[in-house]
Amino acid sequence: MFSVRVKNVTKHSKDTVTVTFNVSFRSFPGQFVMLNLPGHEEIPLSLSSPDSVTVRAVGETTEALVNIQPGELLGIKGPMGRPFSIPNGTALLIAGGIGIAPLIYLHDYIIGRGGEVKILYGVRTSEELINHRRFENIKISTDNGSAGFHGNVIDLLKVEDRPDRYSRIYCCGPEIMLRKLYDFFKENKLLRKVEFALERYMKCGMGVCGSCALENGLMVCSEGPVFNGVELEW
Amino acid sequence: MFSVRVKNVTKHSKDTVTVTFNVSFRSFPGQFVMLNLPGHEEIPLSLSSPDSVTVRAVGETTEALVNIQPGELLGIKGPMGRPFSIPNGTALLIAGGIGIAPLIYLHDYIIGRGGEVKILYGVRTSEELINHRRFENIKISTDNGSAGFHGNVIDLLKVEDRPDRYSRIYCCGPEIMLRKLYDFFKENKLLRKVEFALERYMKCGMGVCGSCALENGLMVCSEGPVFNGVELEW
Amino acid sequence: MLDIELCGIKMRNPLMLASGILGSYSSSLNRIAENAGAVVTKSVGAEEREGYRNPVLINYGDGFVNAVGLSSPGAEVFSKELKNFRGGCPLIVSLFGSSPEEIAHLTSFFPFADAFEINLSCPHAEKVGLAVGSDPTLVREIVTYVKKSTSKPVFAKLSPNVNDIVEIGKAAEKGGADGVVAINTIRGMSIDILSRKPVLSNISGGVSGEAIKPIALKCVWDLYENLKIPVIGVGGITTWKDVVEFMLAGAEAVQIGSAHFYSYKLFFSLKESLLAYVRKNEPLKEIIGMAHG
Amino acid sequence: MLDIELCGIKMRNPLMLASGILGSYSSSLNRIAENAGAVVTKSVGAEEREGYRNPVLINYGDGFVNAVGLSSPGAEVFSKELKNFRGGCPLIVSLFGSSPEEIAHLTSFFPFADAFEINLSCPHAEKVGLAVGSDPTLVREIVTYVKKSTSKPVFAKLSPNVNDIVEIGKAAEKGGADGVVAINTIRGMSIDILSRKPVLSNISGGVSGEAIKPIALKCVWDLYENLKIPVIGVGGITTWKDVVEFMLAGAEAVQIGSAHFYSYKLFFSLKESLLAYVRKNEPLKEIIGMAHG
Ligand SMILES: Cc1cc2nc3c(=O)[nH]c(=O)nc-3n(C[C@H](O)[C@H](O)[C@H](O)COP(=O)(O)OP(=O)(O)OC[C@H]3O[C@@H](n4cnc5c(N)ncnc54)[C@H](O)[C@@H]3O)c2cc1C
Ligand SMILES: Cc1cc2nc3c(=O)[nH]c(=O)nc-3n(C[C@H](O)[C@H](O)[C@H](O)COP(=O)(O)OP(=O)(O)OC[C@H]3O[C@@H](n4cnc5c(N)ncnc54)[C@H](O)[C@@H]3O)c2cc1C
Ligand SMILES: Cc1cc2nc3c(=O)[nH]c(=O)nc-3n(C[C@H](O)[C@H](O)[C@H](O)COP(=O)(O)O)c2cc1C
Ligand SMILES: Cc1cc2nc3c(=O)[nH]c(=O)nc-3n(C[C@H](O)[C@H](O)[C@H](O)COP(=O)(O)O)c2cc1C
Ligand code: FES
Ligand code: FES
Repeated sequence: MFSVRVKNVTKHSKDTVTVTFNVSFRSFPGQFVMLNLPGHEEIPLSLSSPDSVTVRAVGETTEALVNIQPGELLGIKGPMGRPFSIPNGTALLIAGGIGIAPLIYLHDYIIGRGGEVKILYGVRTSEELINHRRFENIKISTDNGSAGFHGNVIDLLKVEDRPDRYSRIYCCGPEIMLRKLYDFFKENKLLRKVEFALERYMKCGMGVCGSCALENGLMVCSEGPVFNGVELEW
Repeated sequence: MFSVRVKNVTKHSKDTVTVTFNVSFRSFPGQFVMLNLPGHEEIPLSLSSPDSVTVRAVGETTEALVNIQPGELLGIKGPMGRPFSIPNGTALLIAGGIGIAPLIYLHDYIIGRGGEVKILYGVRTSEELINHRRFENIKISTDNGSAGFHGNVIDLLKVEDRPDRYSRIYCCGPEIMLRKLYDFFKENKLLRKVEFALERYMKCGMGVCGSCALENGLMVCSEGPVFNGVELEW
Repeated sequence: MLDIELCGIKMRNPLMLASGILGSYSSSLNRIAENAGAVVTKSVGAEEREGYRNPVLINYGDGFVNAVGLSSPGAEVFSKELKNFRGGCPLIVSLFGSSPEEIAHLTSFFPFADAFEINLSCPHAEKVGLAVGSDPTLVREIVTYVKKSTSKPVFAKLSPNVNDIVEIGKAAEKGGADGVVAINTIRGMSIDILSRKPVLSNISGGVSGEAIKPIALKCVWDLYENLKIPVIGVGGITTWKDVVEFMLAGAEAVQIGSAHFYSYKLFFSLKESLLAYVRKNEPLKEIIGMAHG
Repeated sequence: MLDIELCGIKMRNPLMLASGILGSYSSSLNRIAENAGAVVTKSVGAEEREGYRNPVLINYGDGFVNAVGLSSPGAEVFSKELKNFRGGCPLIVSLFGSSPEEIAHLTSFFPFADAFEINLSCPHAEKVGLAVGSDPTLVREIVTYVKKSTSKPVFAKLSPNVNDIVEIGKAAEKGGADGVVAINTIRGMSIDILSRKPVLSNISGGVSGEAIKPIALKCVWDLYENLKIPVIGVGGITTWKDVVEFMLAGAEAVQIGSAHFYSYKLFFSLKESLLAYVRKNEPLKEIIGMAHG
């Protein structure tokens, strides 16, 4: 474990911020850190860039983190975990809610290397949207129709695009959404192209305690959080 | 610690042998190993070549070692310690008794690199001589006159040679002899050219316990066993 | 050539998964069971227990300090989870509790277990851990009760945080334990010098991993010299050489925990390496205790 | 900025040489004294004692296992040796023995000592080591006797090989100890798998070095919480960060042993690094115990 200082906090909405550190990590998109705000729980958070996490308040620790001030100290373990693989053609990124966090990093990474990216980004209401104007090639869906496509991101996918045209597809969001995407891609025999960034309750974050085990025995913290569709047994 | 096997035992006299191992160590002349014959004490022994020690029976462990058989296992720590420095001209080696052991290695090392070496080798009686015929440029002294010069090696040095002609002088033998050589070289203002390989009772052999401390606080096991004349305070 | 029989349990090799490592779900146990000689589950208690808040594990270079705590879903829920265990190797259920009756009652939830291990020794759990395991009279009583509750072999897992581990081992033996497991973790902690606070949420925890190997080995050595029942060695085992070292010291089998940090193929690799060893030497069971006298 | 006062002893920094490391001769003590805050000698007893046969020290990667044993030239001879100590820093003489009277008698040989440390805790010396240090009543009595024999500060060096180090620490405090030193080495051993024999001639020894750091730190933490007298921390300290960690845990000073394996310039380097630390922070004495509550 080592400590970093908060350099900057960017507020996206009432419950979501991006916390930027004073150091940039050697890392890849899809990797996460175990972040410890002293006095609170240590929690896993995906990197949304080499020097930031983007976090949504859902409980005690994330709440505290959303209200953190520049200059404060954070304990960090990582970056760790298996990252997304790099596409060799156009990439499709499918985000649900705060699932956008690691995909921001992936997007910037691919664009920075001259690649092409399309994003489908679903949220419940337009207030949840994070900074979506920074992305060039993006389609939005909202459950309540307050912005973009009215419906969920899977419906958007079906009407908007032909997924087989992409070299690789990356999904991150609530598990219920991921499972539906899994079914959809399985049906369309595209699972091999698809990568899912999963979340599990994590205790050690080091592959030792086993609390993040998947149904097939794989560990999310040390063997994920990114898994190829064919590795999952859903 | 690791284990080696005895490959060969060459008997030089009734109490002195060279034990050759089945492995050759990356090492330099003047370095030693802590050698442990299971069931006996661990003792320090200079390497007499990259794969051997030459040992004289003076007590329990050395006694056992002189009677060891090929195939037996030995525990080894090392090679360790500061080696002799390499001369850039003709070298003079002065050995007393079993002090010849590390000088055999030094001799072969210098000759193998095209250098020139002269040896003065003093023993009590001719029976103690180890393999002296293998050296080309050697003078011998015996306390009882049974071979070579009649007298000790310091008297031999005085009559035989002008030490200032050598680029470096290396001494190994009983401490009483080393101290006399020290005085002689100090008087002749040659100490800076002279290296002494010292012995001290050693427990840990790793520079931790302090049982091998010299009068000036230097540790023979970790900072020696070879010291330049000017480092000593005799 | 690696097979052993431990208190009547046939194992294809002497390598067991230590309790608390990858042992909370059948899915991970199934995976480890493909190569292990036996697996021990995470310790389970009567009721659901939260364990400590994160952070619960530090890697300090020479080993780990953990304060996962005796987090447990409770015996009933856990027994349901373990029904998905596919039986790739014997399953040993680790139990904890604060009284002999409480612990003995737990065995009834796990009729499918091949053996039980009593965790007498968690250094950082109040009342149910070390407090229980450092009192010889209580240890003896607990073991007696648990033995009465089941016909399966019962192992007592001992702590090194005591004046004399042999005294506790003997108490377990007198209570009727079929074997002892040594050691659990050693009390320890770490402080972050920047925030100037203990790193673990629970302040202190238990040290495991390579650092504690010589300490565990000495406990195994002493227990082997003084007990008649089998000793199962655990603490810092990482390579096949460590396995051989523990067996020479007297361990009939070994457990491995922290080293899974390095690889989940550990049991496979160790098994292959040990096979190479026994091909050049005697079967493993013949070297047990050979370093003595 | 690093200076401290430990029970009336003024030290230029809180870095002390631990007993048994480079501490058998004045020549090496003089050398270490150039940069250390204080030096502690090798433990000395009444009579000459041989210690164990070689090998006496193993480096196992994460630390050391030693069974040097309480080798000692005897108090009279050692006091002559120590007369050559040049006084570069305070000199603390470490004492061992098997009875209160025996240990108390030793202080008279060292009128020039600035303080005494009682070694209550050597894990591998029969009768004079741990056997003495795990009995609170005996510990209290020893300290009482030694205190009566001298006007100099007396420190009690504690072992981690006990149920509860705080209990022993309190006994020393009640006996009148001016401070406690924690910890001595932890029982351990190593086996050579080729010769199939214990590596140390004495079979087992004591574990020291980086491996034991979290264990020592926890002992210091607990002692600081429960005693009123100063705690001196020792065990695995290698870098300046370790020094800060121990002081945050409550150590007023620290001792360093095994890390001299890495360099004899250790105290110089640590001192320089700590100076850099205090320039950016408060004086060292102000951080003592800061990680608590
Ligand atoms: C690999 C990974 C990457 C993640 N990346 C992000 C990210 O980039 N942005 C973001 O906002 N969130 C991310 N999360 C989720 C985030 O870790 C949880 O929201 C956070 O742990 C909740 O903590 P809390 O104390 O605020 O909430 P709590 O009050 O503890 O719980 C709220 C919810 O979070 C879940 N949760 C609690 N602790 C954990 C834990 N240790 N691991 C996983 N889930 C937990 C609970 O089960 C509950 O559903 C990620 C999770 C994982 C596993
Ligand atoms: C750096 C170094 C290199 C050496 N190289 C050689 C060599 O190449 N060949 C050789 O024959 N001898 C060498 N010696 C000496 C050798 O180590 C001793 O002869 C040996 O340790 C004696 O052990 P023993 O059990 O046979 O005798 P013991 O019965 O133990 O004692 C006999 C004599 O040896 C001395 N001695 C005992 N143990 C040690 C010890 N651990 N370290 C130093 N002296 C000790 C005793 O003080 C006594 O004078 C070297 C010593 C040192 C320090
Ligand atoms: C993260 C973690 C959790 C543990 N949980 C338990 C447990 O629930 N029950 C138990 O008896 N031992 C538990 N232990 C102790 C281990 O089973 C083992 O005794 C100890 O870690 C030493 O072995 P190792 O060095 O191979 O890890 C745990 C250890 C670790 C590191
Ligand atoms: C080789 C060696 C010899 C020791 N001898 C003594 C001794 O004589 N008296 C004593 O109180 N402690 C002795 N110790 C213990 C140390 O003083 C110290 O408590 C322990 O090594 C932990 O500190 P470290 O990790 O910095 O070495 C010895 C330790 C070693 C490694
Ligand atoms: S969180 Fe412990 S194994 Fe993944
Ligand atoms: S033999 Fe221990 S310091 Fe040299």
